[in-house]
Amino acid sequence: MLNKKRRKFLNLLPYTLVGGFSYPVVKFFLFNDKPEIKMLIPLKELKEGITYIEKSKIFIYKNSQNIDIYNAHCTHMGCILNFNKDTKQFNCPCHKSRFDIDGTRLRGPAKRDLDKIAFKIKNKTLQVG
Amino acid sequence: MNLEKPIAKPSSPDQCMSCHSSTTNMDKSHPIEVFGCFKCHGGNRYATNKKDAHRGVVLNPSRLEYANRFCGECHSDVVKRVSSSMMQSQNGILNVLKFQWGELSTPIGLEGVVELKDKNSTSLAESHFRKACASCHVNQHEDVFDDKKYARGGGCVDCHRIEKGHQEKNHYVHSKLSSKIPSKNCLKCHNRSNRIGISYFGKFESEGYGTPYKHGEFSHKLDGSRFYYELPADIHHTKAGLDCIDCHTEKGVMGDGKKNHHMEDAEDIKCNDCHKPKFKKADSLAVMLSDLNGNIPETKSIAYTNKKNSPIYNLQKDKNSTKFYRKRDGKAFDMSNMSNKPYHTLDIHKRLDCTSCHSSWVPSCYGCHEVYFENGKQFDWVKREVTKGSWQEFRSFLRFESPSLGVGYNKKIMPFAPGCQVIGTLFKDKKVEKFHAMAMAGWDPHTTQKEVRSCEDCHFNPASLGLGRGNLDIKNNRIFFEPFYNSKKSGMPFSYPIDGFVSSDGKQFQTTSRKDARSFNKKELQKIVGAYKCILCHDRYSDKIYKDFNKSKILFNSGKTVCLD
Amino acid sequence: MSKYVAWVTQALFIISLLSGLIVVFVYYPSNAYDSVQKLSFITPFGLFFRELHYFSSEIFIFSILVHILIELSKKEIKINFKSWIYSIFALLVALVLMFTGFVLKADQSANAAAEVAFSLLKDTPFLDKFLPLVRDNFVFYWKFFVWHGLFLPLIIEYAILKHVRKLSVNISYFTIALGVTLLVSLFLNLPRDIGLDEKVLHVKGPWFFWGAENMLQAGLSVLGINVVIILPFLLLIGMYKSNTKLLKILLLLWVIIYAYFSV
Amino acid sequence: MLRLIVIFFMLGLHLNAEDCVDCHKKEAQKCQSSNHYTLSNAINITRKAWGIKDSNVTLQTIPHSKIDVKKPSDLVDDFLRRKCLKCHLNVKNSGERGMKRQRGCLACHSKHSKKGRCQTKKIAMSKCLSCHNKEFVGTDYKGLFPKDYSHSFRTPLQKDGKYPSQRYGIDFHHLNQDIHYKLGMSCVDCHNNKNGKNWKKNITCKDCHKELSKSNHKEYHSNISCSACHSSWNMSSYELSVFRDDTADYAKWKDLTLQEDAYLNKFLKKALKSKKKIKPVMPDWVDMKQKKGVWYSGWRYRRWEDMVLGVDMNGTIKILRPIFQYRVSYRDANGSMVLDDVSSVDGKPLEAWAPYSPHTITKKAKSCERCHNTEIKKGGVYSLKIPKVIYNGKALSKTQTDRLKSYKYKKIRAKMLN
Repeated sequence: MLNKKRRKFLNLLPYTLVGGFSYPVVKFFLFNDKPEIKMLIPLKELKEGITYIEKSKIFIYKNSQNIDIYNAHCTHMGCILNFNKDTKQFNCPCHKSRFDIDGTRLRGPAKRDLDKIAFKIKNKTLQVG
Repeated sequence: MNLEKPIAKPSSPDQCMSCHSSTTNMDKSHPIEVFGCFKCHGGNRYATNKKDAHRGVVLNPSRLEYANRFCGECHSDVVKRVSSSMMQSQNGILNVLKFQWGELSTPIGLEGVVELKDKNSTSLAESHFRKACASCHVNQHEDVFDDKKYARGGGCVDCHRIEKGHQEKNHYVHSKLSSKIPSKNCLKCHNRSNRIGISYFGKFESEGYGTPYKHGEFSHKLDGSRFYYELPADIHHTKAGLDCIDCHTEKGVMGDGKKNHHMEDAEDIKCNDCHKPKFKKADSLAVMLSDLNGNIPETKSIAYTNKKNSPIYNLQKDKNSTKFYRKRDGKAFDMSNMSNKPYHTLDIHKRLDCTSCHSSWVPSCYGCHEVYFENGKQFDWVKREVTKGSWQEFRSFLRFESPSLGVGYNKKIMPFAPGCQVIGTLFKDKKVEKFHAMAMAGWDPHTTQKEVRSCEDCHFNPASLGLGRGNLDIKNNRIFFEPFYNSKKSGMPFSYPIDGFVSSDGKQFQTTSRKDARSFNKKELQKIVGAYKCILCHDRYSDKIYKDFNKSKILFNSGKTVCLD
Repeated sequence: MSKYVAWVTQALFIISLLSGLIVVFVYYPSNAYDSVQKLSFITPFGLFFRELHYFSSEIFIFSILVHILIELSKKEIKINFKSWIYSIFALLVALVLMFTGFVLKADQSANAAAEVAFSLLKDTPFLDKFLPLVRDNFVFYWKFFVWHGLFLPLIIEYAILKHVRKLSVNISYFTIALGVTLLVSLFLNLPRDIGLDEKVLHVKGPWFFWGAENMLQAGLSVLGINVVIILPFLLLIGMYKSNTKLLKILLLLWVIIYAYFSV
Repeated sequence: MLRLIVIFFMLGLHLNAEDCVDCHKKEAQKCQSSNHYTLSNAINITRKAWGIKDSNVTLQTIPHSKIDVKKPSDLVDDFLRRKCLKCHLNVKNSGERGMKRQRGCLACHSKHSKKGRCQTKKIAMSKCLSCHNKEFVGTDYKGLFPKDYSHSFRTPLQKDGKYPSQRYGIDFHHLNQDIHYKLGMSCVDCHNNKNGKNWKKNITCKDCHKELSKSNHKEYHSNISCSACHSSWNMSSYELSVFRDDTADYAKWKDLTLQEDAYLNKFLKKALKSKKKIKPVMPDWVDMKQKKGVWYSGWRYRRWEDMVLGVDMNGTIKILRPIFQYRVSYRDANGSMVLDDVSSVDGKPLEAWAPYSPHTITKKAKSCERCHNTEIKKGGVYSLKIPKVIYNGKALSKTQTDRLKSYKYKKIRAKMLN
């Protein structure tokens, strides 16, 4: 009787072990540490032109046709860009990279255009992330 | 055994933010979300418990011993330059002090603070340096200052920090660093000795009365126990509100990597760099600096310093105007060039430094009585501990009017003031010893005015000539001078007047702070005073006798020109 | 009794192997220290698997020693000479595995241990030729990683197979081994990683090298150290069907002396 | 021998003014109308400066200050009584070095010698200087210029490392001495009753120096006082901030205990050392009672080489000096600032400049430039050198200042230098 029970238990053991370990293993392998930006902005609060959101470090560019959101970090080393209203360019304070208002790289050392951030518009609200 | 770790959804590459989530950015160039904390502060960037995370953390990574590892990872060139700069080593001060006190034969040689660090010296000058001068260098420890208001040092942050880190209601404000260094940071140190920092703002360190009393308290405080009174401030301040960094270039301040002996070797900017500028195409450093500033437009043509060829990126030439931009806020001013009027072009004053005419006053602190108590105890700023021997400083009197003139380090004529007139008394175990090391020094006092000193103020004022305060007269081309001050009776160990740099027959009483600097000699004195009789009536530079003054003198002496009837 | 210990030892090895298989996914030799720290502090259950890997391996070594002790206490060694050699070789490889594992955590003590190992190799005649097997100028930990993660496990598995002739994964021994490991890791902590920037006066290698370290400090030459390290293996080899009593006493003496220096 | 007996006899007696008056009735009468007795000059000039219009009081009639203070003039009598009038004939002196003297006639007419003390007709200079020191004519005759208050000016230290002992409660710079002093003359050699002159009246140089040799005395400088040219330096003390504090707030004065006031120095030292709270009190030197509140003072700055010229009542050009440019503060016992740095009343600054004769005479006159080239810069404290209120005189007229820079002067001067 006892022996039988023990045998039964022993038969179940592998499944228990695999079951018990599956959670940590799944968690372990599915871990993703990429930062995310999440925010909601009512559309009417946005003015035409460039708006800098200090909290999430993004530039929102709104013109008559559409809206673009750029990551405010330079694609070279990550300094926060200054927007020059006179030249309508983004100046990097660190290594003099320049980006146009539509995010295209004008001159180095940055090698890419500005990173664009995906967003949705729902109920007259801008949803980032 | 730890199973699952608490993880802050990372807004930075480090886990530090899971605790320090409220910390704000230091500046735009080092955003936390890109740099994290670890890059600058070390420690364990992944640990989420305080103990592990803080292991090896450096609170102030800009201290020069860490800067190489942290700041220097990107700014290695600057860290290297600052580490060997004069503001860090103070070799200028140490060498001049030792030179003036007779411990060195030339005012150059030693390395400065670094050299004294592990040294037990018996030298008197070094003792004084340790206990007084060494409190001010870039890498001084801030925490050794009792009064945090006057704390100096800390490495890069000594200058670059514009706001100290502090906790606000619900977030921590990280120390704000900037390349737009406010003048008050410079003034943490540059307010003593030659006092250019405070002179520039029209403050003259006063006799210490604290008058007038306002609301029952002393007014016009400089710091703890020092006071000032108002004098005309430098025109660059009054007219344009310029800060120190508007003129002083990055190379001039942070060093150029070379071993400089004196301030003037390290210094980059000169008056004519801006007032008689040479424009060139902006180089990449200039563009970067103007981008970093954010307020100064990028232009193709900018001025460069003559000495080290550093860009003065805030002095720019457009098609039809020359504009000087204030770095603080980008405010533009029209640049006025040095005029081509006779006073600037005539040969008679070609040996004059700009400062000799345009500096209206110089803080002159006569008679620095240094008292040394061998059994006293005082803080050693190099070792950062209390050691034996203490110094106390006394003085005789202060003046600001009619600065003395002499031949300066650049062999040009410039204002001189005591620097330093040490009358030392050493209280040793059983005996009292005395020494004196009287010296004058020439420097740009940073009290520039558009109006210049009058002709007579230089040509017939004994104080300006370096003779001291007293009564001057000439008869048969001989200079007679009777000083007011009686040094012997006033307890000084010498007989010449304490404000006397040179005797009326050209004998130099006091030493200077440089090998080449000196007082006027007999010939020069006679030439200067001798010209006075002409100046009396011919008091305009445009006067034709000055076109070729020597020729005019010959003509006059031979009776060919008549002036007096 | 000996049989049970042997099976548990084998189970411990498998646990170590499996947990190693997991942690290897976040280990980057080119960014070794950071990836270890990231594993221990950020990755969910990362530290759990690291501890599992660490403690199972440590207990594995201990249980091997226990296993040897039990076997040597018997009057006769029953296996054939070939598998006797294989088993001693397996012990050696296990220790090298332990050592490479120690190096792979890439903190200051690991770096120091690697440096010591390099110099030991360099100063030993003949063996110095094999230095390039572990040393790499570009990615310091790369070769250690390959050895520890690939070749040494294969080699030791082969040696174990030769030693036991059959590989049995009995679930109850496995459970015991797992239970012991979890229990130990519940009460003990991983030795702390010494950050690369930290200022420490003294770093130590893995525990089985402490004796050698102290002997080196006491003035023993590199050659002497090599002798000290190799001696027990030689003794073990010599024990096969010879005057075992003397060799046993010698081995015991060696253990006592080494333990004395280790403490 | 007889003399000695008389001296010893005198020593035994304690002479009072009344004792003298018994015999010297005439002199006593004369004395009572003298400025030495009434001090009306000093009192009234200060009262006027502080905003009392027609002031005419003497030491004997000076009132007490009002309790209810609203403006500086309500406090001036208190200031005078406790800060200035320390040196009248009947005051019991504070016993500082150089200030020991008796009261009444013997304040001047006594002499200390090795043999003892006796009264004398020939008044020793030390007696005069026991009052005529500090900013005033007197010590300047010996070439003394008071040092600034802060302890950092107290040099050189004595052999035991202590501060130097002061004379008249102050330290001095030693400048050029008066030539008369160098030649051994004392105050009374000039300021005496000889030649039938009342010594209340000022003696003039011309009384002795009748022959004026050089031409420029007569030709160009006929209406200028001798001292304007022949003094080598003069006393210019700019802006005196005075502050009566009725609260016990002493800590900030720790470097400024020396304020040319021996009582205050002692008081502050005691108060700073003591753990108990010491009440702020200071004596009224007229009625010799302790009264609440302490008067502190401090200068803006002082110079010996600066000169400001003006014209006195007789139209003679003289050197002016500020006595003084006041800024008055008063904090009452409750700690409220009744007067907070008041420097003018109804637009009139609290100042008084007056022509004076520095007693720093040299044989060789100043060079012409020291008067003819004086230019006062404006801005900052420079402007303190421009007199606004002048007593017993006025500022130089436009023609006079123009003449300083005239072509005629330049020509003559150039000729002299050639």
